[in-house]
Amino acid sequence: MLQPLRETCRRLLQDGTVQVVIGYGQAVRAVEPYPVFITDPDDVGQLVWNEQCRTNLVKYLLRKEIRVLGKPAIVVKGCDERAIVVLEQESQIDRSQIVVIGVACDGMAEPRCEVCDAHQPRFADHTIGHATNVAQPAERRYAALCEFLEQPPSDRMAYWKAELERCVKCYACRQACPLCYCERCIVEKNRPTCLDTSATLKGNFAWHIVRAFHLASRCVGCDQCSRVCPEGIDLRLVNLSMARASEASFGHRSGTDPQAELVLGNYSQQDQEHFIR
Amino acid sequence: MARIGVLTCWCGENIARNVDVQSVAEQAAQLPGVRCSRVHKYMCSDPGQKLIRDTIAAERLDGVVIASCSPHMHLKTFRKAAEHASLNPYLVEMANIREHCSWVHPERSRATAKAVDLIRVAVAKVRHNRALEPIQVPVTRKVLVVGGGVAGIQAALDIADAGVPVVLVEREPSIGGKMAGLSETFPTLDCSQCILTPRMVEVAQHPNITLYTCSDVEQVEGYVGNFQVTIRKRARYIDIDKCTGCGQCWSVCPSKKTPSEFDYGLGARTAIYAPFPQAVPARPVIDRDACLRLTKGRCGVCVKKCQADAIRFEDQDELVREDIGAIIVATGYQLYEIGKPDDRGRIAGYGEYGYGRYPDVISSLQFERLVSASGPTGGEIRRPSDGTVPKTVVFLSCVGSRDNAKGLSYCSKICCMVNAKHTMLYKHKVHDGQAHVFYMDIRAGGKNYDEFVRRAIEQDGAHYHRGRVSKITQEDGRLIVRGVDTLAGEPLTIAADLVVLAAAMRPATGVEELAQKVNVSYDEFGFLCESHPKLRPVETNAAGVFVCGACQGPKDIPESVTQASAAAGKVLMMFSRDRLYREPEIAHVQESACAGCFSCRRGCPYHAIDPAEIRDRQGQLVRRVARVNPGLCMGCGTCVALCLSKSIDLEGFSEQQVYAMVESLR
Amino acid sequence: MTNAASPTPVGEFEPKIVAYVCNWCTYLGADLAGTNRLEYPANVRIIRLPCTGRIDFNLIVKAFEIGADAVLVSGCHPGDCHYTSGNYHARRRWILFRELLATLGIETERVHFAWISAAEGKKFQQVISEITSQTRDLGPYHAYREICEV
Amino acid sequence: MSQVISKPAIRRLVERWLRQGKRVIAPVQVRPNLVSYQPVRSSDQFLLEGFVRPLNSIKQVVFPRHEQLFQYRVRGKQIDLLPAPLPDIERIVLAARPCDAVALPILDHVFNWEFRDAAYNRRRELTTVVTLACMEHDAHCFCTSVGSGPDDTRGTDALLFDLGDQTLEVRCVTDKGQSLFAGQTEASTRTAAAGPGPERRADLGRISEQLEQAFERSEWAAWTNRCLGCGACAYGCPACHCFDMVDEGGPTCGARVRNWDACQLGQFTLHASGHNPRSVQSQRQRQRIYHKFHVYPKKFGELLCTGCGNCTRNCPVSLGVLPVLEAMQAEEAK
Repeated sequence: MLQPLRETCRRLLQDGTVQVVIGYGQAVRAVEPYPVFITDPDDVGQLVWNEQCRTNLVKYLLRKEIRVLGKPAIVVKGCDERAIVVLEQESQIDRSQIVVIGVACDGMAEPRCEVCDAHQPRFADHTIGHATNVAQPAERRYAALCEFLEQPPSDRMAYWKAELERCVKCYACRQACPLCYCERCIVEKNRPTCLDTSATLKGNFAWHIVRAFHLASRCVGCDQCSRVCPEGIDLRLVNLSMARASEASFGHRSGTDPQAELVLGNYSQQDQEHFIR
Repeated sequence: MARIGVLTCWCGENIARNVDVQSVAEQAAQLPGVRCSRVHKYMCSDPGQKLIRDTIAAERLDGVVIASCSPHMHLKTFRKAAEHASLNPYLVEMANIREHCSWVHPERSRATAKAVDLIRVAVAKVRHNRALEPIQVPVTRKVLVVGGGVAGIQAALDIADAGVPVVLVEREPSIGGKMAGLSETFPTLDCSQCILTPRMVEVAQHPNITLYTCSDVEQVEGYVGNFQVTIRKRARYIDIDKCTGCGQCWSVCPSKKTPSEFDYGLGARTAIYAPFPQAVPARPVIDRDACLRLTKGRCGVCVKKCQADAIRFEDQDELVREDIGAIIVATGYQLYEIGKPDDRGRIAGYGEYGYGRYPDVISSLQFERLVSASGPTGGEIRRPSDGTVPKTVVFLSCVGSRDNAKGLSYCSKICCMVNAKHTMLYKHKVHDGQAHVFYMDIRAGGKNYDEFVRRAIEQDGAHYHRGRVSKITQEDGRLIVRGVDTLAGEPLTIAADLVVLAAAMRPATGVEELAQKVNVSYDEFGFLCESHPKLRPVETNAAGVFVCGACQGPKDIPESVTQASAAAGKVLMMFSRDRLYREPEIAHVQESACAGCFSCRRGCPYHAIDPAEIRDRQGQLVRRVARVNPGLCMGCGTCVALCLSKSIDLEGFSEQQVYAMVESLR
Repeated sequence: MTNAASPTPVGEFEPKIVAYVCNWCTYLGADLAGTNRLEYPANVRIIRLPCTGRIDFNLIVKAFEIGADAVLVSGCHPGDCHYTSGNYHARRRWILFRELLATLGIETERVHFAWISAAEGKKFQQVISEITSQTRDLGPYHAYREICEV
Repeated sequence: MSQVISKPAIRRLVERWLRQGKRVIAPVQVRPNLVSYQPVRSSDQFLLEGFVRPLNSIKQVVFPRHEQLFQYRVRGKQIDLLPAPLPDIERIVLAARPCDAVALPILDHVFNWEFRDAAYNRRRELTTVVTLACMEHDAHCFCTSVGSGPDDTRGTDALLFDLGDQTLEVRCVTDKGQSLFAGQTEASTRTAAAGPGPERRADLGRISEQLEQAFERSEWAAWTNRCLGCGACAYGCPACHCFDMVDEGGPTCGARVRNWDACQLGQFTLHASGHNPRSVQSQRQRQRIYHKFHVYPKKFGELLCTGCGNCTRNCPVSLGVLPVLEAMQAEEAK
């Protein structure tokens, strides 16, 4: 895998197709490979690929520090690339100005990998390796959520209170999210202040409600938010709940179909309304 | 610091009975930002409005809350009063302590407490109101009228006579609409064509009217006062400037078997044809599906015969663009298709009446053609099947109308009168004939209408049976009509020679697509929605778009004409100023914060949001952002809720205002 | 809802209900309820917005933050939107948002949605009465108020 | 002679402190891979071994992430300002790491510089810090590189050493530490030492001068451009102390509050005009390094870094102080 990956990147840099490769490089001491930005074809030897490549690099397509480096090629997994699909649907990137190198993945030993149905990238310009995409029934994909929802609401509330009590509002969840691209996050808006910036329980609930709902029907389930949380708050459950609702109600799985209409901002006269008096 | 005045109204006893106005005023005076608090018996009265003006001046107020009735009742009144006192009208808000409080909460202390809360909310809001100026937009003084039936003709002529140019678009080869095919009209029995055709000619000759027939509205862009309309002129294959309308061409056309649309299939026409003798323009058209030259490449006798060299087989559809200031939709109606369910399967047909199966079961519009002197029988009433004169004719009301089971719940309004007229016309031509009418109720509201129905029954001897018909069968060349007379309480079977079904009125096909192009909403039946059923009957919620005639709901000719003139009046009023003034309570984008995801644009019901580019000083593209077109925005705020970063906000209901309102309830 | 002599006996729970309503239908429905003198509990505080399309989910959260015991969002029936489609956008939003509330353990029985037209004064009266009595049964929303205590 | 205390005894002690209404903060296993300092509710809840270091820091005890400065309340036309009462609850930090405690005297400088922060100082007085010397370190630790070490006693009131067999040696450093353990320990002949500590991972002897030369270097972008711009490094850092003051609440009541802020967040230096003097991430990263290794030492004579390595541990992309310094020094060496 690694050799063809490096070769592809070298070729793309050498022939001037791209000016920078966004990939994974081996950290000196850290356990996880970290993102590297390779501009010199002779440096492709820095690229690594292993089962620790958990970071979703798609975020870097949006960061202006990386944008100034020129036209990028980006290394993605089948799960990561869904974010590229959404970013294009939401006018954040010009797909023709990005070369996507998909790498087949057998899993990164994360909970979501067990129910992954995107081991093999589908929308990449170059694909390295082969993996089999096994369709996963929705019940399996949302099993963690279903189990959680078996508790009574008061227990769920107690769970989130205990979790969000720890949130320090470092915004790592937002900064790592490939779909958080607002020029000015709503939490930074004052006049009026929509939600308290304080890392109190009140401010933290408001923040995590906003964060989850701003990803409603958009979240691609890459779990970066949970991965990076220094307080270990597992945000998967809220993301899953939004994903399940948009799949169940609108047949929409974010990032799986570039042609699909986005859920919010569109509507159907047939949308359910059993809950409306 | 804010200087807000709260003015609380007693509304006589209306508010004061359940709300302690004095106490409310005292508590309101204590609210943050409130400079003064006053009360008046009737705030909307002259002295009440004077109090408002005087208070604004004396206390140099920068915000006013009137605690009285619903803003739908008097917000405009009070904003005007403020304007007279030189306070920007948008700095006035209302607290609805009557409809929402005193009238519904008889317990005085609770109503009083709630009234204070409602004022608290309004004060919190008005602190964040901004002085707004109406948005001015230039206006193109030209009107598009869609539909050339009697309503469209009336509207077009009224406007054109006032000196304003009109573009009239008609789908059919001739204007005239449904009325041109009628024989006589109720309740005067005057000849339909005699009154309509002169108006049609007037349209054709009017210097201010541009007439496009065989044409459709393809696309509507822009906004009130500034629409750009694309019109598709379908190929007519005739150069109507050269053509003299002499009729030589259609007299020699060998393709003669196409059912005539104008006669609703009761007669046939040629492939090159004028829809009816008085058609305007008085020019033929070639039916491309029937013409041998266009379908098979053979023939061309018409070309040889035409001395004006006016036939153009190579004719193509043409797109014309017109700059338009206002649009009047007058697309009229069609009859409910009796025999079959509609294409969406929603409206089930009446298979049991045998329409389409039995040639002598016809619709009321077909009967009009049978009676008409210009019709296929020259005005003699003869059965379509064998040409004999029917001696017994049964007329059925409410075929489709008022029938929830068939999917149409409404009354088509004209059928009762049409049936009465038909029994009379029949009796006047077939003296020994007998007319029967099955009806549910007779609805003859209107000047001389009931008298007209009575005449049909009492003078012309029509038999009226209150009841419905369950089935029509054919036996020995006659139609057996099985129904019930509910007044007599017994089943009734009539052997008839002809059955006429008064089918329901439905909006013309394609009106929904047109409505979407002009952003007008329509009801579940496809009738276009007016702004307000009573007070704004010809306006729509799309600025600059008006409706008249049967596209808005079933109506008869006088009503359609009245509405058309009303719509024309509205348009002329709109054009009486050089610029249009629009409500400034619209959305605007804070471009520095916009990320350009365009979810606002996806959701905007008015297509009022366009992408705009931000470039740096070197001209390099920095970002794409959303921008609101103030001419199109109607201020619904859907964009605000869709914007994740809240980079778009709505004047009048801004984030700041709404949050302040909620916070005030803490 | 902070002041004025309370008519109810001390200790009895009076729910605080915030209603976000559309200017063109529910607000007018409430006006009609008034015109027809249809009595209902005085617990609801209406905040008038142009359209349900304008009603952001944040406002529901905000209502709980300021101590509401229940929230009502009400607008035009499908097809009746003054702006043609704001209510459809809103409906989609609520389908998803309800799921989020449920996952967080926020009591969805305190968040109500209704279509109430300008002609439905009676329905407005009924909905407000029902919501008020349901909320009375549920009791104060202590759980959210605890979150908001600093 | 040394003083020792058994682990069960210390847990009983905690029980007593809690009963006395004191607040006890100690390392808690929150999740399988997450130990963090949390308020302790019972004596069996916290760890006394089996962790390298918590992912947050003890600075929250003296400098909370959210703090009300005063409340306002509007009654009619009157606005009442209600100053926040000074803290009065005694706090005991137990089993903190030396790299946490060391930060406290460093922080004292800035909270007593031009303005003496009353609430901070009061909390400082009320807080007793009991540290647990490190026996292990991980790949991110670099205390030895900043002149500290696994048994540094700066900022510590009492230092504990693990003797194995459920016993801890107690070395009281201050009077506060003395009084906390007075009568609770037993004399013993056993004595313990800390682990070896990490090898020196960076030579920071001349770092301030080095940085003086490095400000304009073009490589800052290359060294730091994987930074995602979150505040995880700063919020996990025992020494970072930036804060933001905001007003929260509505027209009738609310509060002015002081919240942690982080220099890596894009809004940190955003001006009201829209101009941002640190408009890209490399400038923000450079700022962080300069603040810690150049500005602070120049002003207060101490580095603003204890070598705990939390910045890298918490970083979503394994950045942090040490990797940047290493990259910089590697470049210098070329």
